[in-house]
Amino acid sequence: KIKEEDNKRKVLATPVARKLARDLNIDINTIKGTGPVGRVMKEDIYREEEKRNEKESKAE
Amino acid sequence: MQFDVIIIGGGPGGYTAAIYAAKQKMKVALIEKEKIGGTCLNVGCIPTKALIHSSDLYREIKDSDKFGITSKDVEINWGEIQKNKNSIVDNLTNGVKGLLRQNKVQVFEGTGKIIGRNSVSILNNSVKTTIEGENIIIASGSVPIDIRIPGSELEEVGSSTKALSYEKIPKSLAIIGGGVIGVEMAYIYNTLGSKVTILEMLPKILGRMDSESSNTLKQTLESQGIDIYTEARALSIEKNRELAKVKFETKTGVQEISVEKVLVSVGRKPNLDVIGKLDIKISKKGIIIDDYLRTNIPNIYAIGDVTGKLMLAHVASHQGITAVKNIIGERTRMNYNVVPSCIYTNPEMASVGLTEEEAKEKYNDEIIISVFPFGYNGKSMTIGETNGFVKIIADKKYSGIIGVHIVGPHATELIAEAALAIQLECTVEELIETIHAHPTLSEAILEAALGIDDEAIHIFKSRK
Amino acid sequence: MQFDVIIIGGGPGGYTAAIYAAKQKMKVALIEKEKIGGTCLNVGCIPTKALIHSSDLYREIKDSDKFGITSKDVEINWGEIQKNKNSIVDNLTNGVKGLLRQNKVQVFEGTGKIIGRNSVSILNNSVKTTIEGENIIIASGSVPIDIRIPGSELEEVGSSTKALSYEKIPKSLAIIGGGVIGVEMAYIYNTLGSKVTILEMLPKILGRMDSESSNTLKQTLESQGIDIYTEARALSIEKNRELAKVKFETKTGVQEISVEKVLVSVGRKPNLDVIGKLDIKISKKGIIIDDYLRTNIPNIYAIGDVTGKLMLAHVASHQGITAVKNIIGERTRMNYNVVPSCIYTNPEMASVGLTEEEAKEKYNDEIIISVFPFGYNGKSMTIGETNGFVKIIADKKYSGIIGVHIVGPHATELIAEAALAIQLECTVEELIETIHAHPTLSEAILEAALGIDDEAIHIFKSRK
Ligand SMILES: Cc1cc2nc3c(=O)[nH]c(=O)nc-3n(C[C@H](O)[C@H](O)[C@H](O)COP(=O)(O)OP(=O)(O)OC[C@H]3O[C@@H](n4cnc5c(N)ncnc54)[C@H](O)[C@@H]3O)c2cc1C
Ligand SMILES: Cc1cc2nc3c(=O)[nH]c(=O)nc-3n(C[C@H](O)[C@H](O)[C@H](O)COP(=O)(O)OP(=O)(O)OC[C@H]3O[C@@H](n4cnc5c(N)ncnc54)[C@H](O)[C@@H]3O)c2cc1C
Repeated sequence: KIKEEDNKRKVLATPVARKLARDLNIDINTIKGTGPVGRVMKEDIYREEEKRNEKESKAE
Repeated sequence: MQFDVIIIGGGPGGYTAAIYAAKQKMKVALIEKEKIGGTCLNVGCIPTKALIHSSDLYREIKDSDKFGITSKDVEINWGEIQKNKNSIVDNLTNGVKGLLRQNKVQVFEGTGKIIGRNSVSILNNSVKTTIEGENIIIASGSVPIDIRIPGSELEEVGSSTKALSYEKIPKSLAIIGGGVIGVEMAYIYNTLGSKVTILEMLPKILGRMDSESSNTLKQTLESQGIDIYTEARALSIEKNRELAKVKFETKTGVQEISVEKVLVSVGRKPNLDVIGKLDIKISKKGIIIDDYLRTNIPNIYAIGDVTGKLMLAHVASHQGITAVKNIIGERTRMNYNVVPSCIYTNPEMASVGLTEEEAKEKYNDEIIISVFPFGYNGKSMTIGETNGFVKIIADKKYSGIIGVHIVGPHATELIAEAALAIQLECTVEELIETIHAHPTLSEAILEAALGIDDEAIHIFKSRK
Repeated sequence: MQFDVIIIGGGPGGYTAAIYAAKQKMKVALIEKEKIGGTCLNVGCIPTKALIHSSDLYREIKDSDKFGITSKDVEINWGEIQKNKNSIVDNLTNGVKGLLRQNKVQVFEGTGKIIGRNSVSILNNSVKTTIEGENIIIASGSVPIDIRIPGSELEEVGSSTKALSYEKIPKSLAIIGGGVIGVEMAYIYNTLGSKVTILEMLPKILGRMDSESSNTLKQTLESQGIDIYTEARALSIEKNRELAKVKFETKTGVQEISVEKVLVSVGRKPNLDVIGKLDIKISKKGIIIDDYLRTNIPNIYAIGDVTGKLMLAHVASHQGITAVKNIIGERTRMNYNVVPSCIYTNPEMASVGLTEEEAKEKYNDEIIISVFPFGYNGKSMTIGETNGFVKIIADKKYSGIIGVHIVGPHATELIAEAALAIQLECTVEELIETIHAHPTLSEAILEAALGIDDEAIHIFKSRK
């Protein structure tokens, strides 16, 4: 039950990071934040995008 | 339709909505029966703060010797204080009138009444006009509640509006009602030399506020010379030669005081005449609205004091902007959980989020509290204002900040950071990671945050 | 090992690190050769702000008539101003000494020198002690840079330390160097009656600050009577009877002024003696550290002015806490992007994040700027301080707030909200959704945010 509650708490992310994630089609819930207490910062989204781009270029 | 939106009432709710709507390219009518600016600019927030500034100055000047600035014959010129207050009010209301003009808001003088879903009649000196609008926003505000006790009709008795413009500083003043307005008025007149007595019906002044904070403020005000009676019910007022004799009952029995003036500040009630015969739902508090500021009639909105939510100017103006956003289809919900509330006494007091009592209940005691006193803050010491504290309440599980209460210098400005913190669901850790400039009063917020984990620097053990 | 950590230097960097480390249950040694509290408490932040408070009071009292408070014979008692300043400094430094004691930090008086990776020698009146520690934090701070021009050794010439304690208020004062310290000193002495001249080598005073902001401040200071020469190089100082004649060169040629005192505030340099013979890497600015505050020797950290990053007390203390966190294994990076910087003149000035110039460059002109003047803010009007503005810089794409610059009343407190906004990557929309109390100065921040989309309420068109 406790676990369920934990999951209910929406991921802590900065406002800019949220917008950025929406824009880049990244599911913010899958990102591990590097801000204090794990808040997802814009840098984290940029990093994720880079990772994704790398993967894509490899796939090609 | 003549107008996209008709707004009834030109207070901070109404004029903000009008200007904001005009900036969204709407055709806007604004109806005001008395003075543009409403309670807030004319007989509320602004004039009180002007009087408070003069009071603060007087206190500071009398106290300036210890900072090496001496002066003689420090005197209060009540006429000048009033003139200054009035000219600030005029400047501001003229400014708002100018803005309405520049934004091409059509302003109607007169009393508005809704006569149909899209029609409002305006009565001005027995001339009646009717205008039509797609939407209507009711922003008719509130008026002081009278008390019904014998003698309340006496010349010496009056509301805050009267008290803002007493012909002279009363030697003695009884204030019935220890809410924000009563307490600010008490601070003003006590500082300027009146003997002030507050009579509050409830067990504490400033009812809804965090108890520790309001207690601290109460004690300070008492130490400044204000007499405060709680659980005190005013029974009657009688003429007693030049004075008014106020009888009141406390737990210990009936007492009386004789004073030059009696200020009644027991609350405000919504201005509902505007509704006319339309079937708009109301409660005891005011017009009933949903989170989108809509009344039960979909194209009629209500904002500000008339909705009886939180009777604060910044709530009215925020509701005004939110109502317009909803009218233009930007669905936006009004959230009342993060509303700062301020008291401009000395020390000041400001709160946002949950009080300790509310937090305990809502979080089942799963909260952490940390208090940092301004006495340990460097900037406080340099300005000689070391009274008060910052109190942060966080939830235990995520250390999210859920309440901040400040008693102390510039509390009313410091609260802005706290409001943003709660709005952004900031955690204690993030507040700590945010560098606070030295030397500032805002460092007390940082230290209170550090205190949550017992890591405040400038105090050995934080009260928790 | 005797100690978990040895800290050299008892300024805001060192003492904060010491107390924080002690609260983490570490065994801590703190070495100080002069006075606990360092530059900041003894001859920096605190004493300047005490003098500024007295100056502010003098200005306010002279101006209080218009608020209806009159007084006669307003006088400056320099002796009392100094006494008050010194007693505030004593209170604060004694407070810190008490905290060190309560937290069981072992304080050593004397000059520390690192003699090995784990060893520090302490020299006190020719007695030498050596102590050993697992980790070392260098927090030895900085000292004023001298200028090398003829006459700089004269009695009349000195640093800010001297200027904090002039035996009397000089009739005239030349300040070489228009950085924060020079400008604050100029404000103090000009307000207290000196004829003040600032000579700045660069094309603008307050070099790193947002240009629009520093220009506004410059103009205000000039209107208060301060003479400011930019692109002005001091050439020499000569004794001229009771005065010092300062020769300086500007674009228009060589000029000279004769003044009672000359204050040299051209910057500060790191105290590097402490390194001894150890191979600790330094640059021109100071000890080189990584984001975790480590020098090239893994168990030796450096914090504060000696690292030459941003010479500010709150940077030093934040570095101190961060260094300790890293020592105990809580890997935490120091971030210098969100550091508020403050100038306590009247109007005050405070900045955080990118300046307009930096933002333009970093974001390739993809930024939006909005400026809201305090002249349109209700609270400013009630306190009679309508000079200045709030400027918000946001990135165009996500409207994230990236820089805030405030010139105006209580700017140094208002900046706290802005710092939190940038730290939490807040967008303009979220700042707007945050209700700001009325009437407060912080509403100017809200209005500047509204101005980003041309939706400020109390101004017709925001400067953008
Ligand atoms: C002494 C005092 C001090 C205060 N201090 C503060 C403070 O510091 N901070 C704060 O946030 N709040 C303060 N308040 C409260 C604040 O003034 C109100 O919350 C605020 O004014 C509400 O705004 P409003 O627009 O809803 O209504 P109002 O300001 O009351 O404006 C309503 C307007 O509508 C007009 N009107 C009413 N009916 C009609 C009609 N039928 N036709 C045309 N016009 C009509 C009225 O004439 C009035 O001008 C104070 C109040 C008082 C009395
Ligand atoms: C006039 C003035 C006004 C200022 N105002 C502000 C302001 O308003 N806000 C702000 O943020 N900053 C201000 N500053 C800057 C601020 O004072 C410094 O940034 C801050 O003091 C740096 O802290 P620190 O701990 O690194 O060094 P310091 O405060 O310089 O402390 C270093 C300490 O180390 C001691 N020490 C040095 N070497 C040794 C050794 N070998 N052994 C033992 N002890 C040693 C020194 O005696 C000193 O006490 C001001 C500075 C000045 C001069």
